[in-house]
Amino acid sequence: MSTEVTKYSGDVTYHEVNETVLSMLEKPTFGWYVLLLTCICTWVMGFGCWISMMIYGLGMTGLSHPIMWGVYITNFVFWVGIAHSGTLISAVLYLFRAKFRQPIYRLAEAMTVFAVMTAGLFPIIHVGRPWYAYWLMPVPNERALWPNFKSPLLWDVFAVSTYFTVSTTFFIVGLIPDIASARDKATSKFRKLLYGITSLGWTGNAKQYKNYVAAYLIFAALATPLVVSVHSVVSWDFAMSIIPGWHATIFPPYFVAGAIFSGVAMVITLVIPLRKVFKLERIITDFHFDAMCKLILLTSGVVTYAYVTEFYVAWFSNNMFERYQFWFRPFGEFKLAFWGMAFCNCMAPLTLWYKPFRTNIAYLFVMSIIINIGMWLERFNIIFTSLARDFIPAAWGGYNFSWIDVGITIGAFGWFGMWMTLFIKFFPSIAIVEVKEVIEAPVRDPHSSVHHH
Amino acid sequence: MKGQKVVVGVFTYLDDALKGIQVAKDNDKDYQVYAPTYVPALVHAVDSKRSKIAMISLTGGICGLIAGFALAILTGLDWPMRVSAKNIVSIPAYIVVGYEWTILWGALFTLNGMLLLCRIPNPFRKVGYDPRFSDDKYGVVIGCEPDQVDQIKEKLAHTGADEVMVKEGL
Amino acid sequence: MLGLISLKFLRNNRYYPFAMLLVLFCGALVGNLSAEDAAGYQSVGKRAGVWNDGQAALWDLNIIDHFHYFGPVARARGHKPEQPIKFSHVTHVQKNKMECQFCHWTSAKSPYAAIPEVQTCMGCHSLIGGTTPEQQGEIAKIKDYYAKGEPIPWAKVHVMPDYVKFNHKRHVKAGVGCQECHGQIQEMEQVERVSSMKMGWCIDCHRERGANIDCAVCHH
Amino acid sequence: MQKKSLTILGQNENIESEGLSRRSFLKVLGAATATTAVACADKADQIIYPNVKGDATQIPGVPSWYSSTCTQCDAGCGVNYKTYEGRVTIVEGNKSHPINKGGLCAIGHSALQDHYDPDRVRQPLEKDSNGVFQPITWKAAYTKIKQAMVDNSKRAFLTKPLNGSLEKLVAEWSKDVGVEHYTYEPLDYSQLAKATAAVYGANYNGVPHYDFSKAEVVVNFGADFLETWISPCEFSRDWAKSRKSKKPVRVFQVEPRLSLTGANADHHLKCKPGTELLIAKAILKELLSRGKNNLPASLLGELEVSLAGISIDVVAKLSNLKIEKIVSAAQRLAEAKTSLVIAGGASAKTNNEYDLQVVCALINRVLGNVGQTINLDRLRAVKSDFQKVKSLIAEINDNKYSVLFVDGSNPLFTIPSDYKFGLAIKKLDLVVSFASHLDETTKEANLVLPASSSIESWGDHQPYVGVNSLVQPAMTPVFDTVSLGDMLLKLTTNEALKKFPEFQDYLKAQWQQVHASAGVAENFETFWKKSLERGGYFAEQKSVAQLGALGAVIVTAKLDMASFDSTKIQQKSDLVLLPYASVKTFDGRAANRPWMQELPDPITKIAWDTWAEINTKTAEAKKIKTGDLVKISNYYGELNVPAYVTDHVDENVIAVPLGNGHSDFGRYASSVGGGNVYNLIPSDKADHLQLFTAHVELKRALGKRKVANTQDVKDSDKQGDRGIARTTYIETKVPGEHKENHEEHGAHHEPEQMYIQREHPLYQWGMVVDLAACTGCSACVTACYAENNIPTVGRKIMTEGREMSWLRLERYDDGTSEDLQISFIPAMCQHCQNAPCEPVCPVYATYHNEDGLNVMVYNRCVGTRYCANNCVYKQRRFNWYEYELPEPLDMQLNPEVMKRVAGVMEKCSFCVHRIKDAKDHAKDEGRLVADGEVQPACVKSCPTEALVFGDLNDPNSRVSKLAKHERAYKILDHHLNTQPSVSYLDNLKYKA
Repeated sequence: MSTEVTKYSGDVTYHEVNETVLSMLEKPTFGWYVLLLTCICTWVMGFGCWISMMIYGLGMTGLSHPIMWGVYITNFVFWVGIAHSGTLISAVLYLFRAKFRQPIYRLAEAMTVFAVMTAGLFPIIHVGRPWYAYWLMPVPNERALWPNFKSPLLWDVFAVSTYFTVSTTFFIVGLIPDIASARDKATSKFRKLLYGITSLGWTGNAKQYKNYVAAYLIFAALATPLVVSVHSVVSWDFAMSIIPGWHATIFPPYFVAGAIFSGVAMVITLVIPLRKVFKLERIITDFHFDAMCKLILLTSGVVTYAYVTEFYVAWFSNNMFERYQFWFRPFGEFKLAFWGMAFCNCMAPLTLWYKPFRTNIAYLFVMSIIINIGMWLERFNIIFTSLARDFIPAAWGGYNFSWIDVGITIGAFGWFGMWMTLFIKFFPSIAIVEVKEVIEAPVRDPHSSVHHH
Repeated sequence: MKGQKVVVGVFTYLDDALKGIQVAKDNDKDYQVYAPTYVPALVHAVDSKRSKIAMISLTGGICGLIAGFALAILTGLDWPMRVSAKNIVSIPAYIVVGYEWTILWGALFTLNGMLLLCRIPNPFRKVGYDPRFSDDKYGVVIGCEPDQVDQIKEKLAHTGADEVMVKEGL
Repeated sequence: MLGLISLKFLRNNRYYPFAMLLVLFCGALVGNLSAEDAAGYQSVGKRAGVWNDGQAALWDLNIIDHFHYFGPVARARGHKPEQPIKFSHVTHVQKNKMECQFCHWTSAKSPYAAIPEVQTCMGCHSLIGGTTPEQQGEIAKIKDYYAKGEPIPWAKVHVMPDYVKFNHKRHVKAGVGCQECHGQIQEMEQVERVSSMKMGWCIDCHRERGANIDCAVCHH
Repeated sequence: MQKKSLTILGQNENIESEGLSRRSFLKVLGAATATTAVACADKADQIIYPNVKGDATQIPGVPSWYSSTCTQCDAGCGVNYKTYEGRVTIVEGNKSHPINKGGLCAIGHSALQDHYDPDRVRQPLEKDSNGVFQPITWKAAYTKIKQAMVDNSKRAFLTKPLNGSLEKLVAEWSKDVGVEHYTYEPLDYSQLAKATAAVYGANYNGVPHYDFSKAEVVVNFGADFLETWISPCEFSRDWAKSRKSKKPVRVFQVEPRLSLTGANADHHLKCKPGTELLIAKAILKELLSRGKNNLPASLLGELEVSLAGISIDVVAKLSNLKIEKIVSAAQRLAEAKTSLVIAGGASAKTNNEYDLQVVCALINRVLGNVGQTINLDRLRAVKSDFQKVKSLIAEINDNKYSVLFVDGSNPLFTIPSDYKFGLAIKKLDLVVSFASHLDETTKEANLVLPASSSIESWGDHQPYVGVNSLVQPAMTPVFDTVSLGDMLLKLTTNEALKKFPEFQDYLKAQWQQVHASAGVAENFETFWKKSLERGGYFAEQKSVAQLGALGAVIVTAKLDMASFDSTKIQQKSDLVLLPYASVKTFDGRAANRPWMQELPDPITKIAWDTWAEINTKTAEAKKIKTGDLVKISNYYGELNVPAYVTDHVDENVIAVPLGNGHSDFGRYASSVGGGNVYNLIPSDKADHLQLFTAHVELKRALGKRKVANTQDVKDSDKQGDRGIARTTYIETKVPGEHKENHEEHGAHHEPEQMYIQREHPLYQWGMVVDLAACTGCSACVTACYAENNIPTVGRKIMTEGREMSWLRLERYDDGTSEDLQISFIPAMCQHCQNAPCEPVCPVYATYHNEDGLNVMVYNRCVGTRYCANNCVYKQRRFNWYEYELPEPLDMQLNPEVMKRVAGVMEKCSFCVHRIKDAKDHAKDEGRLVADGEVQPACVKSCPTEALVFGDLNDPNSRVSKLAKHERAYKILDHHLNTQPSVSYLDNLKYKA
């Protein structure tokens, strides 16, 4: 085996991959149950907060005039952002033939799907009358009323629902051959049935592979512009408005870069414990972390550039409202969020230029959490500061801290965690077939030219 | 697969499996090849034609584009309401919907096309399938009449198969 | 036998696309409704008090939309509450040829077409006592209410949510007949709600007649 | 999902009723009586109660209007009540009334909440032996009173100043049953009346009528004539008439704090407290030296002597004013053709108020203002007599009285405790209260006979000669109450009075005289009916009165240096408490009205609280910051209120608004603590209540209070270069011609449009707000609350920034304490043509209609709140909670406007229901809506007609003409191209 291949996937054989990955699906441990229960309790708590909010009204949140969007939209953007790197790693890197993606992409995709499922809750939690949130869908109704397709929020509905559908499809399609592997190794009745149904009768014959791979490429090709568009559309929720600090053309690329930035960090956060618990060191190697760190460095640079540009534009435009807004961000009521963001997103990642840090797993784990906090603060910073100080000084206001906001925010992590926990125990979290793909196929005659067809 | 019986060859090595395919081709038999992963050489040996899936996706994409714009425009015209000074049919604003639906429909068509072309979901195991094929073995399954079984079996064994089995065909 | 054929059909790779089409077709058949089905569907809706009238129901897939209204039956077509006095429009309008606006005198003057005052009833019934014992009994009730100075607690037939501001006067002045909304009221022994009076129903008529469909006309 | 609702605050939770469900009140047609509607909550949705007996003039669903007179203060403004099915939903000014001519102040609008107050006494009460009030019957109550009246003990009747027929009846009744009548008002004008008589002639013992529209220069020593002083609606109107003209009146305001009137003045002279008299004298001296000496020679000589000690240098030093400012005031007065010098308000209520009023009257006399800006024909009588009230208290304390009758004026709250009225009232055998609330005074009563509100009673009001205003009931009493007049007629023994079965008959008998003196051809019944329709009988003005000769009276006025030694308070440590009447609670009578509590004070923007305005330097010395609780105390009492640190009060002044700190009165009033300011006022020998209280201590108390202040965010009162509320400074001799940086104002700025602008086929509604006429009185805010069923949210929710007001009165303070630049701007939804809120709504809940309105459909709203984010003017309000009104406050709700549920957005609709109503009428008559036919509540309420509404499509309408005015601009339009339908006209002010 060539050293290059080893670099990508470790020194493993087909069988070892199969064994290692499928061993993750073995009988759950006590620790797994504790984790699952913790996650469930967390989101049930969050759900309780939401119920009380529905009963008493949105006054339970910290929102107020004029900060009409707050923690929920922050969370929404944060989770959509998290979702992005999954599709990025699976689709964009697929198109670029970046071979470090194989062992991590499944987890990243699962993260995408569950993060979108989490993100999708927030607009519903956020609206004043969630039971009418379906009015945003173009559902035929007796009132002959339709939604307004000129609204960025409706674009959002379409973008996020499309994103959810496509990324879920992509995710499930990728899972099919691996579930077939799991099916063939399954022992319990339940699992046999589960995998029997979900593998859709996949056998892995050559014709299936031909069409499957072709379709997969198209999915990747479709998902790539989608990644860019979804966060662009999310950014247009802000950029299409007239509010100083939001009304900016830089938002789409800025948001997309930020999304990748936070998403990769989240992947690292998830992969590190998984690798440790399931002893996947041979499949997920230092090489993969190194590659992801480089991606973080790149996107951190882009995001920092965007921050600086915002300030520059505000100064250069000579617009008093913009200028005030960008004075307010670092020195106003929410300055902690700004400086926290600047530290977490711009300064802390700079340490990754030093190579030993990039392969220090403990350091990376801490760093990835710092980045996640930083990216949450970024969204907080954009949403809160712009709304708090816009055109009419007499209408300026602040935000009231609320435990309901905190509860729902934490609950979302429980919701996400529950799906992730269930997923790693029931479905292969590492793409068996695709990892095998980057292992050179075993040949009897090493001089045979099969690989050069 | 034509034939009442199938001969299943289980291979560890890729080059052996390719030889097994050659056996089927030489004897002009219907055959099926299973692999633990996507191996371009193997797939190419079986079927060198390009997949038709791209056309399906394209169709879906175009349908989605039209449907997206149509949805936005027609619902807008159904009850024309002015917002701000924007036109009732405001094409720049509708690009997003058209774009998203292009991708959505493209993806859904691709999914259905793939399922169709891969012949899944299919509740029935394919003939001659062996669980090892999803692990680390290649499988070449050749359909034949009962009287040809021995001949094929012997030829497969010569290619270096780990094991050669005979199973019932369709 | 059919099952066996389809099994064979499914197992064969070549026919797979056709098999899938068959499934889709069957699904479409199940999903669509014939005309008779649609009629039944409507009557179900009417019974449950949720559906609209006319064409709207056929394409009204928006079941969730109606969850809100499952509660108050009073907002449904076919709502026919028991009245404190068995007032008959047949007797008054058909037999005695009374004009609607004789009693409902505010219908062309006010946004509300109010129920006539007890005094209005007494205007005639202080002289007319009824012919049958049943009639006499009901008329006696009116006299009783009047004597006590109590209003008659009429059960509301056409209940509107408070976010709709319906202007009765404008409709009467525009020449909309009573029957167009209230049905053949002159033939009703007991008044029944025959129109859903839901927004789509209003809008249909407004569009047909070229009336204003600005939201602020009814919602403010 | 059903929302739980929050009841607007209330300490007496148990009083909260289940409430009328929000739908039930709306569709109850022709309810026989108002109480029937309240009876069943849930079923009301399903049952219609028709009237038992019809009335062809009362069409269910069609409002009826009644003309009447506002009785909230003694100004006597005419009002119209709009009633739906027998319940009043809004009070508006009477356009044909000579006093207010259509406008009405905030307190006038809030009369409804006094009328529908859930804390009103609902039936006669008697205190049992345990001191608990128990309901009794009217008959029993009358019997008890009659029993108490038979002995020979002394009885007194203490009321607020009464007017018209009721005053006459009380006089007759008192004489008849042997009761002495005393009249008390805390904020009286007795010194002004005395001075008027002294300077203008003994015949003129009263408050003259001032005409601000005719004056070129006004020098005002603290009189808050745009807020509460004498007749604010009338004065505001006259003032605004002049402000809008080519030659606006120039106002010098001399006062130690910044009142709303001061904020509207051109020159605010922040003097040391109590130095007004010195300044007035200095001005008088200056005027005399400039040859304005139209006085008898003898008096001139006398004046020369007494003013000898006055030098402008000394006065300027003592009053902490620049010499130029005083000289400038005098110079402007001397140069002006007509002018006016007045004094009043809280800061004048010192022990030298009489002297100050005399000097002011003298200045007016030397300037020849009498007959020009001062009309002595329209004299308002001053009825309160504090001296008599003090003697009454003393006599009660000497056990000379056994029975006291009190009306609803709550003297126990407004008479400072040092006068010992609290002790006195406990010594009486029987205290009978005719109050409608269980306020501080009524709590001490043995018998409570609840009087009907003025909306339920007959009466009349004669503010001055020629104005005979009628009070007529607009609905049946909400509770089991009887009007005061009727009660007195029931309690009389006089045969002459007994022949009147009801007060209405007595009133009519009195009006026979008005009919006779009017000398009209029609008979009395026709005259009576016409008067009821008009709101009264208003005669033409009589001939001009003759100035009296200046006699000996003048000499009694001490014209030497002020008896009030202002040098004493020059020391930094000596602080003066300055309680003042605010437009929110006046003297305390409006404290239990949620609208009034929720209304942000125009100057401080504080709601639901009492506060202490403290100078920045004083506060710094004591380490007090805005929001800190401070303890203000003297020997007599203490206040614990949050501080409001500002440059606009003098260093030696702590200004506290009157009216809050009720221990009883009602749930809303008693929820605002802090203490009663009146109780800090020491007793005095003077014949009027002196609010001005020297020598108080100020300490920082423990803790902070989160004050409900709508503009408390740092820098939110500075508009900087944003150009929101604009002012044109008149610098040249001909005002209005010169415009400063006209281009920058962007008045007729028409940016190039990217989109095709919408055509408005029939109407395009628009509004113009003339900032030169806007005083910031906030009447429009309250009118909007009343008209549009806007919930009041209470203090806590307001501190969270969730007030629901659709109309925000923005106050900007861009100047310094020296160079005052206060601007007020009433801001409502601007109904932009290029509205940023509309395209962002995903469900078309807000859109633009054919009439150019930005429509908000509440029931379509999902609550994404994007519109509010994108609203440039931040005019959208979100229903964070659902607010329920305690019964019977919900009877005030306007059936034309739906009540919004929690989770939806709401905003100003330009009163779209009124537009719909006007169109409806126009359609009936086959014509288009005429100009001025539609008036949203805010426009209707404006006492100064600063707001004008109409059709911009019609080139001849008032609004489209004003929108093209040279002062017109649209807020932020040149920045953002929002194309608002609301134009503003620059404020006009004199720079120097």
